[in-house]
Amino acid sequence: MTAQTETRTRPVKVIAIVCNWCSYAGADGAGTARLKQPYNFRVLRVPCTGRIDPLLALKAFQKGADGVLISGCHPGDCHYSEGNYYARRKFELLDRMLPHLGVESQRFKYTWVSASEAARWQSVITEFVGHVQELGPREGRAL
Amino acid sequence: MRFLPEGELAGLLAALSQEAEVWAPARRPNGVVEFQKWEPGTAVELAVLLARQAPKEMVFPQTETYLGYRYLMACPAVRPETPEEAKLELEGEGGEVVAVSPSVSHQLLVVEDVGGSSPTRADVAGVELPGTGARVIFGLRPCDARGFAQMDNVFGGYGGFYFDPYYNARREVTTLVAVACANPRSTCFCRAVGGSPSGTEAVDLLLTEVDGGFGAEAVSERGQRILDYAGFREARAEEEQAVAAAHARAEEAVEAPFELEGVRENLRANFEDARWHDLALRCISCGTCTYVCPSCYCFNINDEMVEGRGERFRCWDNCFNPGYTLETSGHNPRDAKAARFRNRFSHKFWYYPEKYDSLLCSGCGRCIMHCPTRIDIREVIRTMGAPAAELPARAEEE
Amino acid sequence: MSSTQDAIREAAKNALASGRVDYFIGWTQGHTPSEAIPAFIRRPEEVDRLIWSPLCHHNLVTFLKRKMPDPPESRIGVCVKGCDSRTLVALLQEGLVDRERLYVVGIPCAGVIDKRLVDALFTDEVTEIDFEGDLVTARTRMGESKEFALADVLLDQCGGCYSPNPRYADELVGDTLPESQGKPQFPGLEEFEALDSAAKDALLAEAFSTCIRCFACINVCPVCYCWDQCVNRSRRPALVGQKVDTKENTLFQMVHMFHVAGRCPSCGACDRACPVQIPLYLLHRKMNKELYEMLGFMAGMDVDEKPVFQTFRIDDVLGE
Amino acid sequence: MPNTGDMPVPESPAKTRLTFSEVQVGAGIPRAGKAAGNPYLPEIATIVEIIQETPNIKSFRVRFDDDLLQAAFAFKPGQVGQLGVLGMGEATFAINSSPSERSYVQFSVMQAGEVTIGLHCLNEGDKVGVRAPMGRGFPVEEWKGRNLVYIMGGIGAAALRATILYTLEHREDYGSITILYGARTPVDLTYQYDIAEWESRRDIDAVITVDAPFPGWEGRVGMVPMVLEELAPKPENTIAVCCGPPIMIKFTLQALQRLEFPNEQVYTTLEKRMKCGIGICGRCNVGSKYVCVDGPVFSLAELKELPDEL
Repeated sequence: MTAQTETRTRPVKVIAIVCNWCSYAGADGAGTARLKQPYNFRVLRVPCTGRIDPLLALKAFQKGADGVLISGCHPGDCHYSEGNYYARRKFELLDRMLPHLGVESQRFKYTWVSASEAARWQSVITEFVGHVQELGPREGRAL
Repeated sequence: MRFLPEGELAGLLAALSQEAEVWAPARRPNGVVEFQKWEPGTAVELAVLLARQAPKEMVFPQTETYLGYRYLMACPAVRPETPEEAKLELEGEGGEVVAVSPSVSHQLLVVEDVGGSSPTRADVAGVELPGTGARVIFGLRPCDARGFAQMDNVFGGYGGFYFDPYYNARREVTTLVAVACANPRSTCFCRAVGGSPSGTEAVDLLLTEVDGGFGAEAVSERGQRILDYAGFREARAEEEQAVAAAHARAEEAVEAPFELEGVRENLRANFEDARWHDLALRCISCGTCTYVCPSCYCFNINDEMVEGRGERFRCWDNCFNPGYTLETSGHNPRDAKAARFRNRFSHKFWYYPEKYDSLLCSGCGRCIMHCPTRIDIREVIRTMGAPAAELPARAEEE
Repeated sequence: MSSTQDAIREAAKNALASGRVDYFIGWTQGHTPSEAIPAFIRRPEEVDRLIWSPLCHHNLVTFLKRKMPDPPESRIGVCVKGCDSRTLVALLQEGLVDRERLYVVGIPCAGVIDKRLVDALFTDEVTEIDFEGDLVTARTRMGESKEFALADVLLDQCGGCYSPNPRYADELVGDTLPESQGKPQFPGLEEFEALDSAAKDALLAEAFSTCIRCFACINVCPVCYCWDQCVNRSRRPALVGQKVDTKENTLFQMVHMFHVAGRCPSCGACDRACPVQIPLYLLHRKMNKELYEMLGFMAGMDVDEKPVFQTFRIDDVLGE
Repeated sequence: MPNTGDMPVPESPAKTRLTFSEVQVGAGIPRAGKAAGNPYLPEIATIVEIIQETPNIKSFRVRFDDDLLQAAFAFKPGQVGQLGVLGMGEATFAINSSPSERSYVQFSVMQAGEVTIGLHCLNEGDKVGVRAPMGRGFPVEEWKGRNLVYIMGGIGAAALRATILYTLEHREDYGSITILYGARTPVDLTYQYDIAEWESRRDIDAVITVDAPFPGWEGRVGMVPMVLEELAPKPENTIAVCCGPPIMIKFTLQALQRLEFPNEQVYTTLEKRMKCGIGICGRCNVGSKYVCVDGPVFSLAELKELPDEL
């Protein structure tokens, strides 16, 4: 196997930045319910998606993440009332800009998963990791 | 004097590049002229007087790694092996294990050779750096070369300080082939600081562009050896005259906008003067002037680590950075923009001269050309380097 | 043009003489007649140093942001062009400058020139630039001279400017210019947008590989105000690497871009300040275009508006 | 304009093989500095003991992993060292063990910034990097035969402890010795183990004070500068050495002035942000002096010569 095909096939690394109140609980629920999920993502828990600076996603890409998923409470359900409304604007811009910064759009996603939606978490993360795996590892990029 | 016909220039560069890595000013795709590694076919840009940045990067790279290290978790839950086994494994990878901490923190600390330009621990005695083969910097200007002479004092450890192994390892294998300035810019002021458009300080070989080629004068033994290149011939009398005339013309074209006499004493006397604040109003406190300067040398040392693996490195820093002097307590001796502004000019014309009996400015004028608000070092020295009595009056004092 | 210049001088003189301001910021001639630089005028009799010409590209709002005024509580008079005023409005929207301490002289601006375009026409140093109507004459140190049309050397963002007239001013000098109607233009992006992902990446990598991290782009930016707390420099947390290599430089520039989102009107100050000519306008203008298409938002248009990222609408049609 | 891009490269430039790079440039660029070696690389040392001095100050006793180095390690009282954790960076701390202590080197660290937090996370047995000694110590040789007054506040004691221990070990060389040490509360007094000894010794005067009354504190109460004026040491043949927070230094120097101490007889040690520690990187300058090599110890007379930029 040549070095190149080896990197193509190595499992991708995905970072999921989730809010404490909904998506983390949802992911936790998926684990507790033993729903089958990909193994190659890491969860970062933050108090609220409103707190996530686009810098965190950019830095994840720069330091070798192949995909970044951001997930919070559904609009209207934010534990802090409105954090995710601010987040929505921020990440929409990030989502629109990333393709121009050398990151394919399938490598970034922001979505909403509530604490009770373990099954939704399973499908979101499985689908996302699947897309990223199709694109393969990011290597030799400016960001 | 020897003479290099214009058609032989590429040949000379080719011959030099067989012996050493040649760096010469060339255009980047965006039109900016920078020192780049020369290869046959690279167009050398000598028409633009000054490359965007002085070639100090060749001996003092913007980022230089001191050492690499890594921590390995030896926690039984994560890695089943004992510290001894982990140590063996690391030795197999080529890292030199210098320390194994006990089971409390479950971490192995490995200091490793990161390759590239950093001296490994084995190098500490001899300072033989990998990646520092012979180099020629071609087409730099006498002021650029003078910047090297000024940095040599600092990194060479003059005045009883330490000798810098990184800088000197590169500096000692670097040959400077300067080209005298034919057409100085309005921002040039080398004559005011004791230099000349055809100066030879720190230069190994000085070329002077005249019709049909270059007059060549060796300054050092290395320069002398470069003259062995077969393309050189003895200069004719009229060529020697043309070279002398070119030097005189350039000399004439450079203004000497201030008197050096007394500047140091006056800067000291004017240290608290309110005019520093007036001059600094325009400053945006970026570091452009220091990074394009041939002799600004301040740096920072940082540690960065990702996934247990990290490096300690130095990178250029500058006195306009608000964090430059920020102490852990939160106190910053140079918190005000004006204080940082004052430091740069005082360093060049007062602090450094007091330590090394020379100036930390070679008059290239890059700081004026590249400053986003065109702060003029000549104006600053004219104003603050003048005796207090002669200073132009300030509004509030009237 | 000269009448505008006279009006600026008059406004500065009045503001200084009446004690309304401690100093007045305008433009003056630099070390050669080919440069205009920011001028800080303290006395009414010095106002004749002030000039107005298409060379006056500096965005003087930069000198109002935190830690710039000296002493910090100075009352300041300042000249703003159309795009400059939008950065001032952005600062006012967030309460980052005190309106009471400012005296703002607004200047309708028909465009400023891009000195880099002029420099590129000569190998020698351009030391003199004259304007006569729409004709520009540039002369070099060795006496070479060329003439060309003003429109050919304007900054690309000045053609089709959406806000030639100041959006905020205490006093307006000169005649207001016709405002362009319809959608705002984001020029110079077509070529970039047409590239595929890998080519965009290569373009950015080449551009950022030359970055020397001098912080000129950040410090000259009127709406980038964290100053000594800048996350790009902070070691606690150490989020942005301090090594100068393409990867870290790219992150550094991205961080700057995202942190001014919603305040940046693409005035281009960063682009002009860059000593290594990184095309910073590309990123900022592209971001503003996306913001416009996303929410119809343009930065710094109205003092009473809320900045786009400090507010939201429940019915924003975004994402899923 | 010469433009080598358009020019043909001669067929065989190798006809002249140049030899310039063989010329050694030792002579042109003299290595004027101290011994070669790499002053930037830390020596790895192991923490042998950690003493929790106050709630936010820990003392680290470290031992170089290289036994020869440990045995040969010598320094002057008042000198400093760079102590660091690989991955977190380095910072400058005073070496505060006695110069005669051969088995370990002690640093005291107050938790404040990025490096100090990293250090406070370490355990006994963990590895640190040390670059020491650096700078200029106190001129303890010159002080022989004179009276000494040590004036310290809070963590400032760390900078003077080595000097105190040294002069106590050479007690017969000095006249009277007075130690005035103050802290905000009794809890903030470092080196309790030393204090007990100092107070019990009859050949020195140890005055310990806290800023304000504190439950259970039966000792002296009062700010250091005020207590100093009450003690009123005579300036004749006496050296005053002070170190502490900037505000304390300021008032102490004023008090010493009122007590008519000449500037030459007052010493202090400066804190500055330092990186290289060897007089190159440029950030710790006060005027043309680098605190890392020309200091950190300065007499007040020397400080008066420097620009006011502390």
